Amino acid sequence: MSKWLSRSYIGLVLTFLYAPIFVLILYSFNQSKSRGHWTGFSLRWYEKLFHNDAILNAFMTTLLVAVIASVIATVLGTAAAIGIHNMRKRSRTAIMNITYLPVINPEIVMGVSLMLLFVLMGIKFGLITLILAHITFNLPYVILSVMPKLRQMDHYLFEAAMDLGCTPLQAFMKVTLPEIMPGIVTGFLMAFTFSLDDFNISYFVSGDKFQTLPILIYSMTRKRVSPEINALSAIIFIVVLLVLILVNINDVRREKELRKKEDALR
Amino acid sequence: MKVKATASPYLLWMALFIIIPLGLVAYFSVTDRLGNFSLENYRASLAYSPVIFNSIWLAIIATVICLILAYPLAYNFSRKSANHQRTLILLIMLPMWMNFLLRTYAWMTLLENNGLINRFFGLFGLGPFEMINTSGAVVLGMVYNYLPFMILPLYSVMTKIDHSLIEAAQDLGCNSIQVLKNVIIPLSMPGVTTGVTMVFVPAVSTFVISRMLGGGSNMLIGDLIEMQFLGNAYNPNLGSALSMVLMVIILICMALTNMFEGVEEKEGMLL
Amino acid sequence: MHKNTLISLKNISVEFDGEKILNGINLDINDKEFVTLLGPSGCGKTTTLRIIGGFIDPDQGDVFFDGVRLNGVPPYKRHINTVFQRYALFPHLNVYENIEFGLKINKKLPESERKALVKEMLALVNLKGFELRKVTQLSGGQQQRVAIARALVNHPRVLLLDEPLGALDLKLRKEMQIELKRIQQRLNITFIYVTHDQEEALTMSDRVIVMKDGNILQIGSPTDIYNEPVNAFVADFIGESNILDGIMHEDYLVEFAGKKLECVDFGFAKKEAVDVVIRPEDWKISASEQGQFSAIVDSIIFKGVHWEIIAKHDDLSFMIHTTQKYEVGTSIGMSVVPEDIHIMHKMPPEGDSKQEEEA
Amino acid sequence: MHKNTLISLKNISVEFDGEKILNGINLDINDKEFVTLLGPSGCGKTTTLRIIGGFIDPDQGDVFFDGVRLNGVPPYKRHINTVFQRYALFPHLNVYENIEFGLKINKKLPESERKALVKEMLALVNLKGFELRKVTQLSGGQQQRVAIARALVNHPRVLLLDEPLGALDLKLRKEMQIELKRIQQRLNITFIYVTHDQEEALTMSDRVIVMKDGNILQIGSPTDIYNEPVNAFVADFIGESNILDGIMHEDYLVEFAGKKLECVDFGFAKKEAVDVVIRPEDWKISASEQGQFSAIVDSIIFKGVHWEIIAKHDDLSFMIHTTQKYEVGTSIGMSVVPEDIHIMHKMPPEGDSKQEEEA
Amino acid sequence: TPAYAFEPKDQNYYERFQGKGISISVYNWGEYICNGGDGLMNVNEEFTKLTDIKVNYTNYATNEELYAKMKSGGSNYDVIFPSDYMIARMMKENMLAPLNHENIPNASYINPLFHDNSYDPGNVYSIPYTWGTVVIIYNKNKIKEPIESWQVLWDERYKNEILMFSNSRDAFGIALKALGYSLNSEDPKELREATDLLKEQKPFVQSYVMDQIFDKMEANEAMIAPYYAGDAISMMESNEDLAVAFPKEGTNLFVDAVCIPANSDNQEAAEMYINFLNEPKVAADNIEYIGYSSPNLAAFDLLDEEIQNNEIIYPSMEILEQSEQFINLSDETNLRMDQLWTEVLASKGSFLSWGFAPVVTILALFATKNWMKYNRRKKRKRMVDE
Ligand SMILES: Nc1ncnc2c1ncn2[C@@H]1O[C@H](COP(=O)(O)OP(=O)(O)OP(=O)(O)O)[C@@H](O)[C@H]1O
Ligand SMILES: Nc1ncnc2c1ncn2[C@@H]1O[C@H](COP(=O)(O)OP(=O)(O)OP(=O)(O)O)[C@@H](O)[C@H]1O
Ligand SMILES: [Mg+2]
Ligand SMILES: [Mg+2]
Repeated sequence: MSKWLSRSYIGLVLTFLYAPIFVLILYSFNQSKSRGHWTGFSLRWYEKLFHNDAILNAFMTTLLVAVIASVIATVLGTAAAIGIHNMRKRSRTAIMNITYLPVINPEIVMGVSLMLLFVLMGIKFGLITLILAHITFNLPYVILSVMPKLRQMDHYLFEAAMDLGCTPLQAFMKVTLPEIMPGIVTGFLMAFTFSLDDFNISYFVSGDKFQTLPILIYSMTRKRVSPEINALSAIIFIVVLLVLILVNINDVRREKELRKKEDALR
Repeated sequence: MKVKATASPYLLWMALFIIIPLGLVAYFSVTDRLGNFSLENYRASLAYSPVIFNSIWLAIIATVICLILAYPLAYNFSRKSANHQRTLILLIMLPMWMNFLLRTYAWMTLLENNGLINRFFGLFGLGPFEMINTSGAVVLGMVYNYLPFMILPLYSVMTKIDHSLIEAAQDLGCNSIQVLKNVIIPLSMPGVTTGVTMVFVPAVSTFVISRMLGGGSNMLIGDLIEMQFLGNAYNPNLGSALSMVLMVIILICMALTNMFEGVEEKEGMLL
Repeated sequence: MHKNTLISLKNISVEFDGEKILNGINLDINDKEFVTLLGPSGCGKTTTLRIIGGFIDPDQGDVFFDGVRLNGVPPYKRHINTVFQRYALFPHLNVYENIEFGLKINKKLPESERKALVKEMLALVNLKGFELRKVTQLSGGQQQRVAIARALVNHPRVLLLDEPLGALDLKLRKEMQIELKRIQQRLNITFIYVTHDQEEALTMSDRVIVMKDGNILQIGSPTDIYNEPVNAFVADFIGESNILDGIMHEDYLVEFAGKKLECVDFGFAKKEAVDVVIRPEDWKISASEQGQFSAIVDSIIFKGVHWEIIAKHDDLSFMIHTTQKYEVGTSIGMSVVPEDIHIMHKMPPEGDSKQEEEA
Repeated sequence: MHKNTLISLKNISVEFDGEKILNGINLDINDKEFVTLLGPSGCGKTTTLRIIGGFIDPDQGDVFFDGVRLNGVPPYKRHINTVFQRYALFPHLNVYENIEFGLKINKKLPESERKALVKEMLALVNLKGFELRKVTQLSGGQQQRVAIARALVNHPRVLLLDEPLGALDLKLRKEMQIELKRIQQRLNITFIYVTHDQEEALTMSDRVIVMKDGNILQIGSPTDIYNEPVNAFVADFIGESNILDGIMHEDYLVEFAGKKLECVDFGFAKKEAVDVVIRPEDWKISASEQGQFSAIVDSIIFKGVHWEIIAKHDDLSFMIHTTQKYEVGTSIGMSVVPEDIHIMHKMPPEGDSKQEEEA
Repeated sequence: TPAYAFEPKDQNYYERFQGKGISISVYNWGEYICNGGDGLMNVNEEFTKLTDIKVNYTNYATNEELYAKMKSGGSNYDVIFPSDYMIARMMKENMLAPLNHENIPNASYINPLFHDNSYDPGNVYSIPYTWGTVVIIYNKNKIKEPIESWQVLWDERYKNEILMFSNSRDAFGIALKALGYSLNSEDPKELREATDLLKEQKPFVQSYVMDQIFDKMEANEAMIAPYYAGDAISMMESNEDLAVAFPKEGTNLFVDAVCIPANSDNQEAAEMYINFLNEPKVAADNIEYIGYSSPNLAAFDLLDEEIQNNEIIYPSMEILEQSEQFINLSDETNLRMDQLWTEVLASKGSFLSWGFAPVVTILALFATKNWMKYNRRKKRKRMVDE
């Protein structure tokens, strides 16, 4: 009974989260440009999507910025987390509080402040500023994800590796890194997700040559958002979903194989 | 081998891209258009206090709803098998990969008087219910967009609660409600704090949601700030002052909620 | 004593994932008794305890408490408290608040009375002055004591302790053993104690229940169990033993290691194959030719109180405890008096029941 | 043996946060020896080991290995491997990969040879068939063995073991003690072993080093240490003891518990206040009037091999181990032969050195 | 689609920059240039093909965004498309470069009507790109009576069926017009009146929107709304019940024009781009895609007759003469208008007044609770210490 209750609750919340997405996908097959008005099934928006350079370019830019920014943020943030972890408690607390600033700082303020900074420094808006800004707001998420893994890690592991012949660098690569990997992956995923969807900050620091998908979508709001964007979103959604499913299936299969191998050894 | 130096690029980065820019905003907020010192902007911000209170009010409602929705869900997740947990969490994160504007647009399609929901109720002869263009719709938009930020930290704290603690509480005489009150809630407090922050902050400063779902008549402080930087008047100084006000409000709210358990370690409450 | 039964388990069976974890356990526990469940890891000790505590409902059988059937009564309604295997202290509360927890939940005691009770407990477990410590800042032994105080402050009629000393080091464990026994005697309540350390079981208990694979092998006082183990498994588990294959020729006559010897056991089938158990300290060493057996010292280890000798006789190894040192390679004679030869029925071969199931 | 010195610590001192942790330790360890550092928690055992392993540089003093000064040489350049206090197995690697780790790092061995070496180690520690297990899925004893195999596969000249058996239960600990000793003898390398379990130290070691508060109190073979402890602390730490205040009237005559008795010790100052140490098993019990002391049985506990009696004589409590049972309240006589009366100089009162520093 | 056949008059002109590796940055409204398909050309692509000049094409959503972006100084745009009043503002602030009309021969196609406009007399800084009027679009099934005046947007009968501009300039323009004032009024009294009028309208307004008008009108979510004429046509195509009316008070005639920012590094190439946009066929395709009205006469000639004769897109001179263009307002007025607009939007009353009290109460409760808890802890500490 309570199991049934909990399941239907989860179902309800998931419905709440996915209902708009299904609407969005549904209307990507709509004949007309209208969002709320179903006139018939068609694939024309998919076809048009592949001829729309603006959208495709914006999509590529978005991906590029998200990948570069989240990778750099992950590297920088992981290094930072390690450094901070090794600090004394007081300086650690101080730095973590500042790290928390971008999280509690409204995005629009951050966008504006970065815009002011770049102008002051004389950096032209473009890919570079976009990436710099994205790294900046991604860093805290990486650090906040990696820190606890470092704290949970048995610090003797590092010594054990040195004991077995690793130089400090080798010990880091072969032991510390794999140990905190789940935290790093989480941090990267968070950073990537935030990057993909950021409008407020990107808006203020994007320049004349590159714009991200959210900005393009926002710019359409005088005329109206083209269903080609819906088509693109539908494709992204399906691809991500498939990847997730495949990864999951693969994991389960690998576990099963391992168990089988083990039984054979015994 | 305590290496601290690896943090230095980050520290430099923070100084350059977080501290200095915030300093710039603070500087702008106390100057006028000509660059002279002036507190006029803050005085002008005062005129907008109804908008500011409206923002806080709506953000609080949205945060509370998120908390109420997310809490049982996160608890539920945390008691499932590891495989299930991972799948469910990815399911929660997946919608965030879709564009935020598009998802909000889709809500319009759902909520409109002739929208899908009303049409659905129409089948049973109910409605139409007036849902769009109300502050309720704005709150819904906030809840929808920021719910994952509440679920994830709650979940991550709750997976760390040892089941034996729950048994210990039962053993000491707690029924399920008392277990919840005396063990689970206090232990999940850090997650609540993080979740509240992660929801309240963007909710109080959003402008897209209010514009799209609120029919434009539920102005929030985010709209105000956006208007100063991207509006007719183009008044970055006032915008900066409003931003500072917003930040102070957020800091105060955070301070209030954080007092629950003194200074909590905030790390790692995200996932 | 039996009129005094407080807890009764009648024919309790439990399955997890289709595997039998408990096989029809029957057990009476008396009021104010210190009972220990002893057995190797995975034998079902914790499961038995959890049934008494109410955390698991048995698939079959009944639990009685003071004559009342308890099945289905939730843990918080039983007059039983538990000290958990890893303490399960509440990390968000300090020492004082942890101990106070149960009092605040159950009774509408005034704050002052609560305080008096907690203080009393703190004194009992020697933790005065630690009230405001975070429990995460305590050493293992201190955490242990908080867990005990937290359980005892509710004045349960029964305290369940699941390997409470498992995580402590030797010295501390010895101290805590004495302290626990002292506490039980002072409060005069029933302790049900789980351990897989036989010395602990012998030292502390009024009665020991030896379990294996979900079955109870033997119930008895420490001396009963040590001196009259029902089979070789119990004998081995309860103390270091030499276990030898033997044949019972007739009452009072057993053959093992190639010798027929007199013994005090009887009532076995003719020519029954039996286990012969002899404690290492029961061997007497003499000159080579004077012993019942002759053997060569294969190794000798200093153990403080005694030396431990492994001696070889033909292909058999014997363990002998003696206070005298012998050089490796010396020939010695070994004797044992009839009273120290323990004869036991062979246990059914391991996994028998499983094979039957599969067949 | 001294020509054979492998590791030498000369006057090693270490401070943490202004607190002296090691106070000028001098220590020679011979090749192929099994040496144990024994002492209470916090006495500096781990610190000593970490200096040998190269994880800490001493503030003063030198470490020599085979005559070469080692100070400043990083851990990965020493022919020393360590089994850590909590194993420190790599959780992201399986059993096989954990053991293989050191081989992969150091040498350009071909895969096939690596595999052979790992298999050999797996056999040595009895873990065949566990290659693909996650280390987190192993029991404590199994993890223990993986940690040993992981260290040994590199063929170190010295293996450091930091309380390797601390987390295991009694039965397992006994088994592993035997196994470790067997491994050391088979590989014929130096083991430096840390424990605070005296029985473990006595059982396994060639030499035992007893430490306290950053100082070495005594170095010697297990029998030396057990039978000739240099002071009451060592005596008490090495085995249960009765420690009594006494006065040495003259050579061979000591007074304690109100009686003057003959003893075998000499060379003390006249009327020197001394500690008198008597092992519980050295008391002989007789009829009340026949003993040197008369006492009343205050409590008796069954310990399996023996009974432990606490007997009261005036205000003094004596611990006696005996194989016979006495009822509580019985009057008994107690005697001890002169050889079993150990006389020791009183230790300087605790904290003396600190007081001097402060002054 | 077949390769687009396009024959410019002067091929040589377009080949000047070939092989020079030049690129220009074009900053335009979203969905405001023809990007191919349906037999139309992909303008940017064709331009690059023809001239070998690469086009970096990005988008903005409002004039103010464009302004803010330029003002911030972080980017160098070469071609922008501001509207009338914004052109005037940018001119005043020296943000635009004067055009070299010699480089834009196709400017001669521009309707002389657009030469002398109020924002940029003589088109020194701008070449008109599109133009249009603000009209009233309504559902003729639901509103049977003829619509003549802006007053219809204040009609109580259409409560909750009215949509209104969510940008202040357009909204105030309508209110001022409805009051009979100029939509460029800077008179505080008139602005005040307009504000009150807008406040009066608020209870009847379903929502303040921009592009959502499309969907709402097409799906019959609302009955009546002011919007741009060209977009009205596109709505009418999806929903046959819709009709358009020109209010008698006159309306706004807006012009979006192409300009070159003063800090452009590639003025000549930018002018070439502007010239290209005015190639008749290009302008025709663009206008077909956008749906607004074209100032380019040659392009007009290429349009379908049906469109040429469409009174909504190309209204009569009479209507045009009645309509007014936005001009730049003083900073002071802009500021005032923003404040007044905030007043309008935030005036939903009830919610705020009763919202204030609970917010304060809740915060106060939190504070006291925490304070009490803190105190209790301190007290207990003292107790335990005893
Ligand atoms: N919740 C469960 N689900 C499945 N199997 C379980 C569960 N709890 C216990 N078991 C299994 O039941 C058996 C007995 O477990 P139990 O915990 O009672 O053993 P134990 O005697 O307490 O052992 P230990 O000394 O290791 O604590 C074990 O084989 C264990 O794997
Ligand atoms: N990194 C450190 N910083 C400060 N103090 C330390 C550090 N490492 C050890 N100590 C202190 O040094 C003393 C000796 O520690 P050490 O670990 O050598 O003790 P030990 O004999 O191994 O004890 P145990 O049996 O508990 O492992 C302790 O008081 C400990 O608190
Ligand atoms: Mg157990
Ligand atoms: Mg140690």
